[in-house]
Amino acid sequence: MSAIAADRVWKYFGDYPALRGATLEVPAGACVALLGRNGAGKTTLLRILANLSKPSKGEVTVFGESARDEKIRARIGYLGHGIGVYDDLSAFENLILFGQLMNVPDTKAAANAALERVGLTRVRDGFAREFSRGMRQRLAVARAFLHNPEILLLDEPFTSLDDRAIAVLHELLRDALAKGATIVMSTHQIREAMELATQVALLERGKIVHTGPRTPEMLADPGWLYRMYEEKPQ
Amino acid sequence: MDAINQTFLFYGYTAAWIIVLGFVLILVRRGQRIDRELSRLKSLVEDKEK
Amino acid sequence: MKQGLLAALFIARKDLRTEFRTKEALNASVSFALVVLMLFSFAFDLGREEFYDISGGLLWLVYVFAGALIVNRSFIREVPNDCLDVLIASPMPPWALFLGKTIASFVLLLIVELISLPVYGLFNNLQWVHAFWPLFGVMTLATWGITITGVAFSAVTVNVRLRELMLPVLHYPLLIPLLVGAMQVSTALIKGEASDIMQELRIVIAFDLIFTSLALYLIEFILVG
Amino acid sequence: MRDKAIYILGILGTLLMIWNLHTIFVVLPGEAAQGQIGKMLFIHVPAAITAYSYYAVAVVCSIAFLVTKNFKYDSVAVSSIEVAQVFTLVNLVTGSLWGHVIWGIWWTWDLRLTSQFMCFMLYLGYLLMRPAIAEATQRATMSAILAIFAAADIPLVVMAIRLHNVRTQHPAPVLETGGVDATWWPPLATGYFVLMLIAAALVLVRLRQETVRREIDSLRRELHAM
Repeated sequence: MSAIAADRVWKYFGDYPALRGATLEVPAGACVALLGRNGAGKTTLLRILANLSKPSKGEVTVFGESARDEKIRARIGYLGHGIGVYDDLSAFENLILFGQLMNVPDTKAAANAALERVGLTRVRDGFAREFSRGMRQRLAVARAFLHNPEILLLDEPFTSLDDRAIAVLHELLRDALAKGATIVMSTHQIREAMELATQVALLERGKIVHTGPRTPEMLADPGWLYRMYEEKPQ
Repeated sequence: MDAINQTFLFYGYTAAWIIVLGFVLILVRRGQRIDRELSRLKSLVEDKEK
Repeated sequence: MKQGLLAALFIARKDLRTEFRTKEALNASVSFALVVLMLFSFAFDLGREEFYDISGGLLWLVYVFAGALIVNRSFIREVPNDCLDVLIASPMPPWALFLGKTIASFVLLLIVELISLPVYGLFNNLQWVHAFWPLFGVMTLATWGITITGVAFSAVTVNVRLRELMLPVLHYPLLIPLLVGAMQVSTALIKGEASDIMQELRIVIAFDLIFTSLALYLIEFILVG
Repeated sequence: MRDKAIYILGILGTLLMIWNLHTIFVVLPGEAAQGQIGKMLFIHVPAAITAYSYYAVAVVCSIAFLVTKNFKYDSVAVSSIEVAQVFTLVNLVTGSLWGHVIWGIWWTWDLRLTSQFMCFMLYLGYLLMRPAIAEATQRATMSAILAIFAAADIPLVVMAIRLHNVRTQHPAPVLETGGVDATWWPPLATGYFVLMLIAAALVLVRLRQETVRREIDSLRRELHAM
């Protein structure tokens, strides 16, 4: 059974189809790099997987069940464009809140452990608004990983992060993969994503035009992606 | 009395049709505006596709 | 269901905690209410009896204007950092998120009302203490109506241009039946003629019931696009 | 096809209207109690019923949009509301002129006037909000929800005003009390029919604009995606 299955998913914004029958199967334990140009529909697809948006047509299942199921949603971690933490709450309070919403059994322990993992234990009671950019991003990463999600949906995770946050995220992603988690991330920073990815999926004008394992030459030669565009026009 | 009656009856019907005609005018002008916008965008899209 | 109610309480606590820390909406709302109350005393030059006749009406005018400042903030609070996305992606059902936010706004508006009521009485030499508890009951019912519709509109307008202006334009006309009811009942209570308030109270209650169920049912369409 | 329908409806409406105006002004005598001004009825009442009819269409279509997510329903809803607003305005203005002659005042806060005015205000908010939402799906969804909220509010408005204001100058609707002379019925019914035809033509025109507008939105997105 695949961890995530999107079956001929269409998404219209008004009359404009942002997704045109995208089909994607992600086996459990895989790390998929979702590639594609701006406006190809990466964010739209990830938002549908994260249940932030409903597909107009088609179906998305996670572990064989509808993505709308509440129990399923507790197993998904999502990191979008915004950091998704409250500026007027302390780091600890932020994590406690999301722990409670995510039905984490021992929220305090989980929050402390997450702060430890991203190196924010020292500023546990500081307000997020007082944090530096990098610290805020690490807090966001801690939030997304707080409930040890089995599925991670990351929308351009490396784009706005500083070096330390990238290192932290890398480590957590590796950890999660080792524990058998499934990851889907959209990205522009091809090199960083490629190191982790086991699979690639290419979105082009709302359709998945290529899926397959990540080959070693992809890592060595960043130009392959552009050649693929040319091989499969439209 | 009847004169006032007549005048106001006339006012009433005139006002009614002026309101409807005004709406028609608004509709026509808006229609022209959005048609222009549509053709502008269409040519923009064609230019970009080339 | 139990999970959802619990999540609603978490959300309400979060909103109240951040609000008490920054006091953005609360300060604005209270000071606005005070200014309006002060203006009333300049605007009307009425005898004691006459003032009693419109006392409920004026009171609710203050409350509903102050309420706009509170409910306006409700969903806008989630806009920085895209927090709304994270909340919607969580297992909590959309109605729980909405209910939590409504509870928070309800508590805040009730606080503003309880602060302005004595000031209102003081400025206008109005006796209200004898009717405090029934008045408080009306305030609770009508304030719930104001906040449940206001927070729903706050969710509707969260992605709208000029949302701060748009919200009152949409919200106030809808509130009229509720306000008519609440104003009548409050006037009667302050004047001490509490005989015939049941009919008006029924409108307030009907408004609460209709819009609470409608909003809780429709909120999923609003939040998950 | 649609253009043809618009022309046919428009021409048919106009011809019927001229015939009806002839009946009203030339053939019919003035009303016993009110004289000539009583003939305001033939535009005042049909305008109100036409407005209600299209508000009702709009609410049904709003619900249908939420259920089906088909933009046709959204277009019909917004077009109907806009046209209904126009006829509400006609109703209010003719009523005001009528009232000025008969009651000596332009406006009174009685049940019918107030609820009609409330309808106008509630749906005015709807029309004001629409252009402020950039994304078409969201615009349609939020509009549908507003329309439903407004519709749920109207019975409460009626209830509230009925309690609040018992003194009223507005007569009970003639249609319910049967206070209309038999000869007045045909032009009244024709008046309603005429306005419904004209309103339908206007809705059709407006409907096309809504389609074009969605096309514009979609082209904008396409440009953005390029």
